[in-house]
Amino acid sequence: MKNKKQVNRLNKFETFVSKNKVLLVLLGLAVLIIAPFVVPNDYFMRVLCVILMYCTFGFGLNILLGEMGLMSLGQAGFVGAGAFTTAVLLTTLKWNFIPATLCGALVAAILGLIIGLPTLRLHGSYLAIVTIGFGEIMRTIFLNWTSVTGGPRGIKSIPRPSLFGLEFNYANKGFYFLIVLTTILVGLFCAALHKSKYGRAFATIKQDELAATLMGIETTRYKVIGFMLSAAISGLMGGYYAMMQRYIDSNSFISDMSVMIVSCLVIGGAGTLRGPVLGAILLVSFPEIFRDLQDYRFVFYGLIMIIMMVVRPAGLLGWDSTLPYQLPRSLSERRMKSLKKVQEKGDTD
Amino acid sequence: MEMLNVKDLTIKFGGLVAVDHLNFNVKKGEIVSLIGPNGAGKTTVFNLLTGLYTPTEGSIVFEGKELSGMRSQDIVKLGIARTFQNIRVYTKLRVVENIMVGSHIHTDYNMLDAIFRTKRFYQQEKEKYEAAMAFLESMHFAEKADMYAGSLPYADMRRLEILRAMASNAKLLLLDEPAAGMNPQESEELVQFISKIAREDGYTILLIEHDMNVVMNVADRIYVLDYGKLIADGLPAEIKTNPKVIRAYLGGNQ
Amino acid sequence: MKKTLSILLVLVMAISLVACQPAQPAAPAASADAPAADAPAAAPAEAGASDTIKLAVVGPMTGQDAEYGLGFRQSAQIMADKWNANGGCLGKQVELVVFDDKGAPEEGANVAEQIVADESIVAVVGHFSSSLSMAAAPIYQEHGMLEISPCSSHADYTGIGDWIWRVSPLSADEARTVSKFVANYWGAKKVGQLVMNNDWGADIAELEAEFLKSINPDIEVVQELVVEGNDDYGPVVTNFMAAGVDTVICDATYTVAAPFAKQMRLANPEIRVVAHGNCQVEQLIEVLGDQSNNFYCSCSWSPIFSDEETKFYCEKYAEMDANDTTPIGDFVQYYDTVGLILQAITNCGSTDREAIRAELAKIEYQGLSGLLKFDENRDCPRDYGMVYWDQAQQTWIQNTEWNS
Amino acid sequence: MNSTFLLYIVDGVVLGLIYALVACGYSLIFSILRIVNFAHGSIYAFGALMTLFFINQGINPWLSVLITLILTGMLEMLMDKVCIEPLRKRNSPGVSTLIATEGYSYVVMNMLIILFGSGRNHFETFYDLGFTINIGSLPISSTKLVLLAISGGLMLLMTYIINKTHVGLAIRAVQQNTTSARLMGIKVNRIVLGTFFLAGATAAVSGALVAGYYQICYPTMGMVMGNKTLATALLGGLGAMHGGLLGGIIIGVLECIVAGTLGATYRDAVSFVVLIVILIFMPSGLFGKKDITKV
Repeated sequence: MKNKKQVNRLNKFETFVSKNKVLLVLLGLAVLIIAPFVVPNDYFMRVLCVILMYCTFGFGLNILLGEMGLMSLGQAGFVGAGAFTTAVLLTTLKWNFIPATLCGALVAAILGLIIGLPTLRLHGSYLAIVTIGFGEIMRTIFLNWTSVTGGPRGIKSIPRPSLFGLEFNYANKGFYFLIVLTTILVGLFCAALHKSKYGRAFATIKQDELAATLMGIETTRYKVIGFMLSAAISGLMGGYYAMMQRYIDSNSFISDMSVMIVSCLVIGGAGTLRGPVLGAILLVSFPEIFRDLQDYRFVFYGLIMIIMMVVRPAGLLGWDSTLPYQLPRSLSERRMKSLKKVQEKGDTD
Repeated sequence: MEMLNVKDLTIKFGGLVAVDHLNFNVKKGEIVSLIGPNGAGKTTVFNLLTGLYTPTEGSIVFEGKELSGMRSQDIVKLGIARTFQNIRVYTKLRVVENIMVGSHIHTDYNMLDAIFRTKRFYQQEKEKYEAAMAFLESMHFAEKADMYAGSLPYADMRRLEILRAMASNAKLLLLDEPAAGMNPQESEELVQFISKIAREDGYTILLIEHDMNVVMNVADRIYVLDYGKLIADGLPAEIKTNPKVIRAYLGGNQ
Repeated sequence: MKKTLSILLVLVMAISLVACQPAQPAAPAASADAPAADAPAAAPAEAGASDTIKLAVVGPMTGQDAEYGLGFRQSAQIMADKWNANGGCLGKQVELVVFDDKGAPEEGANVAEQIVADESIVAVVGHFSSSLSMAAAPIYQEHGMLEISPCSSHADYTGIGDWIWRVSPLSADEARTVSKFVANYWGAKKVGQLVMNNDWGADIAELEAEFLKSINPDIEVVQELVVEGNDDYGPVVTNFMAAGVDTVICDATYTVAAPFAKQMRLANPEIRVVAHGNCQVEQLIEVLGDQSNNFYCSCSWSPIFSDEETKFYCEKYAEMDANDTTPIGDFVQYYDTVGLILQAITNCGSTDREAIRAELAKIEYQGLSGLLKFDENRDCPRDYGMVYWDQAQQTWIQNTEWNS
Repeated sequence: MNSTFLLYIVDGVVLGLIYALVACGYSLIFSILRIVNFAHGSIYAFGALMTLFFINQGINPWLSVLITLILTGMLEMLMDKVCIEPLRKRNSPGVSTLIATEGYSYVVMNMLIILFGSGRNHFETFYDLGFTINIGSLPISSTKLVLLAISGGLMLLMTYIINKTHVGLAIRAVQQNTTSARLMGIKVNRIVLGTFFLAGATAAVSGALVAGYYQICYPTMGMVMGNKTLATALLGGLGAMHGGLLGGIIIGVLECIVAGTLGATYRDAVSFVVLIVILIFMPSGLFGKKDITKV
């Protein structure tokens, strides 16, 4: 089916990425740190911020789609909920940005619970369509709840984040590093979750939910946890989006944003943390680079989505990688130790 | 006192009575086998025992506790684990991870421990990993520990599924046609394996099986089901010569 | 075939990785191998003393409102050519740098960052819709870039800062004109308001309800909120018919007003329908077909004006425009805004932004759409007339007739 | 008051019919491939605009609908060849098919914007017979009746093809189990392509009918309609054509009632609120087959 040469070229790319994973992460961190000082103007800084945001949205969705195979096409609803909550807390109640964004994440998480519960028995396309519905319902709420979200007028002059009087904005690169810090924290959170019993439980739900139930795993509880975590991360970053944009109304959170988040994750490689990073870089910088393609820009955007999916359905750095089997370092050391111990026990008795 | 006691177990799907007033019991440490022609309702009995279906009538008592109506997850926590007719092993996870998933309900640390990598997290993970490795080691499975379960041969997958069921500290194992699709040499190994875990490790086993020589060599007692009704029970020797059983299987001329 | 595809793909990825991470310490932002010329913003920033006066013209050149973008660009170019024809401004040629904000708020902010980075740009003519202008204005204000919006009518737009000006039609002016027209000229008793649920629609509907009540307290007003995107106005028409409405004011763009008017006129042929400047577009006539007769619009300019500058503009526009659309009020706004800025630069004799801003405060510029004079909060109040269509021809009604 | 309520219901039924007609395309493709075709909204708009294009060339409206029907069918078959078949061959995860169809939807919609401009175009109702009949006090215009006739007829034709004809039997066989169908000698690829053609044809006809009914068509008309008809198809139970009809009418009537009473600004969310409420009680829609968990 797949012709040999083409497969191993992408394999090479994947092997290249995963072999010197540590090197790439360090290089990435270096780029992240020196980028703001080298970049000529705020425009590129802003593009980097948007890339980091979509990368975090990708991490959030990965918990649902990558880990548990639950398709959510309504992430823009969670982002919007977080953004509006933070905006209201910042503008009317004059809260500091840290409690405001955390509150935004909390509100989004509660919404995740509300949408999670009724849809637990749904699978695949049914769940995808219901989550689209959730996105549309949230957009209608943003448009019509005038007393809170400002309705059609939206919320304007949302202040930049500031701590003890020091304002984080593009000029002093504060805002950028704030987003970098949040993205890294979310990334570590997702990695920690993946390499624990929760990660394994999510994998069992993705592959065979019935067997998981008959092994005592509370699949319902984990799915709700997944929805809440994914919503919280989207809501948290939604707050930063509001502070970056400084003016939000209901048509900042339309379904195009949800499709963009899903595309970043799937084209990058669902089920991994490196996937959303690559997906975000590609899909955010693409429209900026081909800015003067005018009308044809979106046509190319569509074509890229099609070509990527046809060439590499599992995503460029996909989860079920076709890499030759390779022992992860952490497991191998423990195994050596335990084998040695067993041998000693064997010799003694 | 029996470990498992089933009285008048019945389930109807619309008009069809899949299991009709079934009575049987399993004592601790015993290997009991449930046999019968295809469609006799054997797997339905397993589904009833594990809470997948709720019985229309009758009761299932396990170590004094009534099971019918309980959620599958709670039943597993009580100590009943099962395998499946068509293998449901997690092919994309490693063998050792499959075992650790089996013991998931006994890994007690919460999400905060996982996120902040507390001592309790490392201690629990290490303990569970060591237990899984020791477990695999004792079953001569250790060298395959880090392979993806998907790349195991068929018989090994079968055994992995049984090992996973054992890993959830189950007292009663419900094995659903473990020898299906196995060549004689493999089923011979399976017989050794089952009798070893029953005799040495003290597991109680309820076995559904078609392969007669596996049943005859392994089972202490046998119940024979036909069209959801119990038509015979007793020692393997008796069952072998029982005319009703033969007719049920070979379809003699009533 | 697939092999070439993947090579192309990897190439695209490589370029995108390189181009978007301008962080190589060596190459400046305009890294050599970035394929398409990046936005001119990447040109090295030098003082405004270049040999041309650069104005940024921003609008939705692609996306849903692309049909307007082309008209803005051409109208601005006509004014620029007019100035360049007689010696340019302050002896320098006028150069228009066009930016596309795709009609999406996030893009609006992106483009604003690009413009602000180019010191050689003297002022910005732009952002068409309110949500984009609101998203971009804080960036211009932060960097002290003069922004004059031809069309955005968000109530608290100029409130963002003293660098933010606008020539756009003010909701208050249009609301007063339409209310007076409906109450005095038509003497309507029961008025229906079809309100498109965006910031412009909500504002103008509120103002109109107040004006109508102040002019004639026993006028009954029935409001129906609608959303763009679905063309079924059955329930709205039913509600208006049930309320026995004799006049309907459309606080909406033509994309909502046209299908509504068609369905409303099916139910009640003599219903009087009036809309605002943003419906004075050719597609309205095309969509309404024969039902466009006596469809009224408030506006400050119409292509049928007989004055000689309108003739010049319409003639130049016809020359330039490929798919021969007649120009609309919003195009003229861009035309006037460019003229206003160039006039202000000439008056104060320098391209220094502070000087231009000071000049704007006191300038009086006779544009096509009326006398432009900024009030204290940087808006341009104007009086409006009405126009109505008959056999696809516009007829102008001077506002003196009903303003008494 | 009750006459306005009746008017809402009449509008609602007509709207419901339109939704059911467009939802047909979703059900057809879902029933055979278990995937949701997210490009359906853009293809529906493509059908409307191409019909208008041919009418403007002076071709008789009915003939131009026929030509567009074939063109749109081919567009949908092209989509299958380009986006869905390569993924189906490698039985890749469902989500990549979703992204591929979403990408195709972007391509089609933006090509339409480039070719036809993003403005609204007038679309003359080619099926207005001019008379209006009154049932009781309710005026029902001829366009509504013709719309009722055509969409009802099309639905019946579809159900007839699926349930009664030989081709329909083959389609249902492929639905149940592609491999065994192939073993029975059914040319699965041809059946799948045929189903895509059928879905494209329904999209074209519904595009032309709806554009004619509202007398307006534009490249982005498929966006909101696409979402709502997705809810309709799911409400009726994806894969059940007749379910879509009932689902459509329920959503249409409720939407018009909410639009009339609460205000038309809430109407976009109604279809999905109804869907979520019903799915809580019937997880596979009104008529969807409830798949029992077999161990």
